[in-house]
Amino acid sequence: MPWTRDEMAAIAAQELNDGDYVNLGIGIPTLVANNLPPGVRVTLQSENGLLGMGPFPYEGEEDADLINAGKQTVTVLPGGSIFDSSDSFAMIRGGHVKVAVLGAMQVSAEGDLANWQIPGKMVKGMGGAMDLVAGTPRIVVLTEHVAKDGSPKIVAECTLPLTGRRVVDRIVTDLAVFDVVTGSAGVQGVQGVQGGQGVAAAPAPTDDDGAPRLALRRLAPGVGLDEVRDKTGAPFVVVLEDEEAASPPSA
Amino acid sequence: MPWTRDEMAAIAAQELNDGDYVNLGIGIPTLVANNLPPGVRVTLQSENGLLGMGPFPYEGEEDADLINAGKQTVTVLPGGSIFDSSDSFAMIRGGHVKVAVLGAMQVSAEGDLANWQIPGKMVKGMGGAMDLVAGTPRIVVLTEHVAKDGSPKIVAECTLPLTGRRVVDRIVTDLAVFDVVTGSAGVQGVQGVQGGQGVAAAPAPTDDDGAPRLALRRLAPGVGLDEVRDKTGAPFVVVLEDEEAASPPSA
Amino acid sequence: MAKLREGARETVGAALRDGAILAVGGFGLSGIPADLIEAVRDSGAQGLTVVSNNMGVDGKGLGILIESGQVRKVVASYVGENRLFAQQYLAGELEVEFVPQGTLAERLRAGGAGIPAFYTRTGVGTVVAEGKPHEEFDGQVYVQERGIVADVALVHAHTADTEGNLVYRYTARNFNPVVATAGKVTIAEAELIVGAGELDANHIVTPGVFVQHLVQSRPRVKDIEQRTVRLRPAAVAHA
Amino acid sequence: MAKLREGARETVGAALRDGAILAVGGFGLSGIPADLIEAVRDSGAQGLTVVSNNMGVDGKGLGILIESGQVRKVVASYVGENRLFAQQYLAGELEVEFVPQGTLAERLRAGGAGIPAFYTRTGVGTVVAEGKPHEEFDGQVYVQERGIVADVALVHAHTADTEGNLVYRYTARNFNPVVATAGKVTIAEAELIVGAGELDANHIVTPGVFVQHLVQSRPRVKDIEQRTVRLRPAAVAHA
Repeated sequence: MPWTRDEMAAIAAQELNDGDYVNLGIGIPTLVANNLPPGVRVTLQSENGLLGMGPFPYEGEEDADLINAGKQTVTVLPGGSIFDSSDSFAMIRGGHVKVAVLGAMQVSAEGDLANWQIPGKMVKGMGGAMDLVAGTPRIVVLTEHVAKDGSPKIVAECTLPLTGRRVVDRIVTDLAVFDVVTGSAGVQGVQGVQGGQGVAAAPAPTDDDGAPRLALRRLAPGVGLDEVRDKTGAPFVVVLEDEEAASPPSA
Repeated sequence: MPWTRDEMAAIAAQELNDGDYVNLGIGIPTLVANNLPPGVRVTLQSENGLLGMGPFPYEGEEDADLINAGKQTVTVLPGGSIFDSSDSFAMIRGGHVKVAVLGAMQVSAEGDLANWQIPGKMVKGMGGAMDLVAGTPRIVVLTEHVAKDGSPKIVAECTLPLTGRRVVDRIVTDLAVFDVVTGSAGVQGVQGVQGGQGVAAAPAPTDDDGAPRLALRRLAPGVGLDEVRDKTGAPFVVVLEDEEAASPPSA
Repeated sequence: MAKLREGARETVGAALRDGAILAVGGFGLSGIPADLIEAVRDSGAQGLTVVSNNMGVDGKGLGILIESGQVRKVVASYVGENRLFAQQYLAGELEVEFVPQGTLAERLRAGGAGIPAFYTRTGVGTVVAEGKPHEEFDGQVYVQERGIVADVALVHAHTADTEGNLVYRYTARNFNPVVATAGKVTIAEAELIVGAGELDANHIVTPGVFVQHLVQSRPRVKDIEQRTVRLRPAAVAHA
Repeated sequence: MAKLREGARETVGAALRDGAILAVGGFGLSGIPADLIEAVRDSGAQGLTVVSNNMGVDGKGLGILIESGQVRKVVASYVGENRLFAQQYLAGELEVEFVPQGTLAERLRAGGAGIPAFYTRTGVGTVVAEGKPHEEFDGQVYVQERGIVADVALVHAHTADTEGNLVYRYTARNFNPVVATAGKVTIAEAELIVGAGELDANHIVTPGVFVQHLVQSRPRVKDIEQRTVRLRPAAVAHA
């Protein structure tokens, strides 16, 4: 059974450590704020110039002068701060905001992200996404596994114009979690998983040129590797990080 | 009779228009603030992060948190503002502060300025002077005509390390006022002065390569052209801007 | 020197010429200089290049300059939902340069700060970096971006003093402070105008040196693009 | 995550290594992080590169790190009257890189803002531009300057809240905000520390994201380098 949007958000939220400064994109990423692990308090940055973004205001307390990057009315928490757009992106470009959770149209096996333009259709612009992926140390993509037409969003190479090259660190979909790993980083030791439901070791992509590659880390409960293979347009290695996610505890 | 320091400051102050934003260097330039023409109000910038600098505080009201670029205790006038050093020099580098009045060790005929270093002796550093001369649209140098050892401060070429190349627009000394002019700018028509006390037309420097050159604009009362020639280490043309300064009104 | 002017229309009209580069503050419809934008429309100036993070929506904010057909080129990071904009763009009547939001903010800051160019990682490997100089620093490749200086800059402040010092309210600040620095002529509108000395010098965001003209904005209900609210917790009954 | 730390000495000692690049706020003796500088001395860290506009005076401010011989290199715009500094410099014990004040401020801002390099007119044609890349933009020649990222940044604020948000008082602000952005680890001392929400979000100058550790500064009489005053007008006698 695929993960719900809240479950996806909760998985992405596991990335976050207490005290982190985080930027959440529009859509599913906004749900991360409501799905933080207990004891983890993060500070939300909104790139239009707000740190310490709070929940939506109570009805009647909306303020046209207090919005987030999605142009939604929001609030500012105690300890929050306001700054201008150049200071906001100084913060982002300088790597001071540690994690960004963003949506995607396409993600490639090397971690390329495309989420701002569909040529031929209307072009809306990249907003702050290019700055966020270029400057933020850790980029988590939170997206449905496939597009509305059923085509894979995780692809060998993006066909849409890029937002950034080799910028994505982790992909959380409704079916699975992938990491984009470089060389042997993160795939040491384990070359497959034991047990589970039809999950078998996959050969590592043969190109060993140091380019990043995809590693499958988690499967949604009841989702098989074959389904993920079918719906994924790029090769990946299987290196589950958490055997409990695929099989019952062995002890 | 040479001009006093206050008279020099008053001449430099004639450069200023009502509403100008101005940066005054340490030494004689600080006297400009007290010698403004009637009806001219200027806003003083101090590059350590203060616009609207006021007079020294009353005794007992000195505040270690409120100093100028010369590290003197000052005040802030109503309508003044505080900003950080990068914003301060954004203001300067961006040309928003319209006039800077600075001291000099040497000024060359082309408007090169040297005022930060004497090699062999201790080097103190340029502070904000290099930024001021590079960014400010109009640079006025206010200095004694000769150094303490009697050597000319206005020279054909600076022998001291430069603060900036071709940056000075006007030089006000105790003996005379010079403009640094380019091509025929500012020297059209007049190639000398009529009448006066031994003041005669000087030939323009022969090099016509577009390089800036010096034009004598005013002489202190009773100061002769020969004395200025003697004490000036660079050629100059004589194009007095204000005949009243050199001779009585003819009508 | 008095900076306070009587009318937005007269002030903008006097500053604007056909073909001018106009930088405008605001993010979406928040913190936009609405009166000054209307004054641009009323000026009738043609062939404008408009530098602004967004282009408003149909009939609101900078959208009214799209409607009036005065805009030749747009430099923006996100043009959102603006049907007329799309039409003019697809008809080739409108040139669009997409600039990443942070790069746009920094280009405006650089223009105001006398910095002609800087390097950023943003956009490297994407279409926005195509044709621009690249340089490697410490093993990373960066793209060179240019500062932007506008002929006229328009900003909205919450409170101004008569010296042209500006403070902003919450996220209505956004691009306004950098836009204010980037204009050869900067015109500010403010909801409240007070005397010199009534703003705390420590709290001023835009020092008056950047502002040439100041007008009082007229009262209006500010637009909200996405009105999002949460439910109030059930009221606690008091005896 | 609590940012508030107990002692300046322990906090600085834990962050500092031999050979570290240290950026320090302040202008002259105004707004310097005096407790944190003493903590650097007490840490005993050697071979430091110190980036700061000034180097204090003999025995005061950063002067105490010159006295203790912990500084290998200085990056500054003005080193003022510091005899020991001069001695060490002339004896070749101290390397000095002079950077124009505005270029220094911008290099620190750039380092903190992820900008590896930018262009400026400042210093073109002088020794500070020698050996650096030059480029022409719109007919003007500019020199390329590099961003500075410090291992540890030390700043002094007037008031902080427990989230690490900082506000400064008058010109004690100076380099502190840019230095705060340029540290891999930034340590702030503040005269007054208040709870989250006690500072107006609109007035915060350094958002807490830039500050990793915060300490309460101990009470001290601040030094004034040039005490300049004017005479009070004669008191008006009142009946």
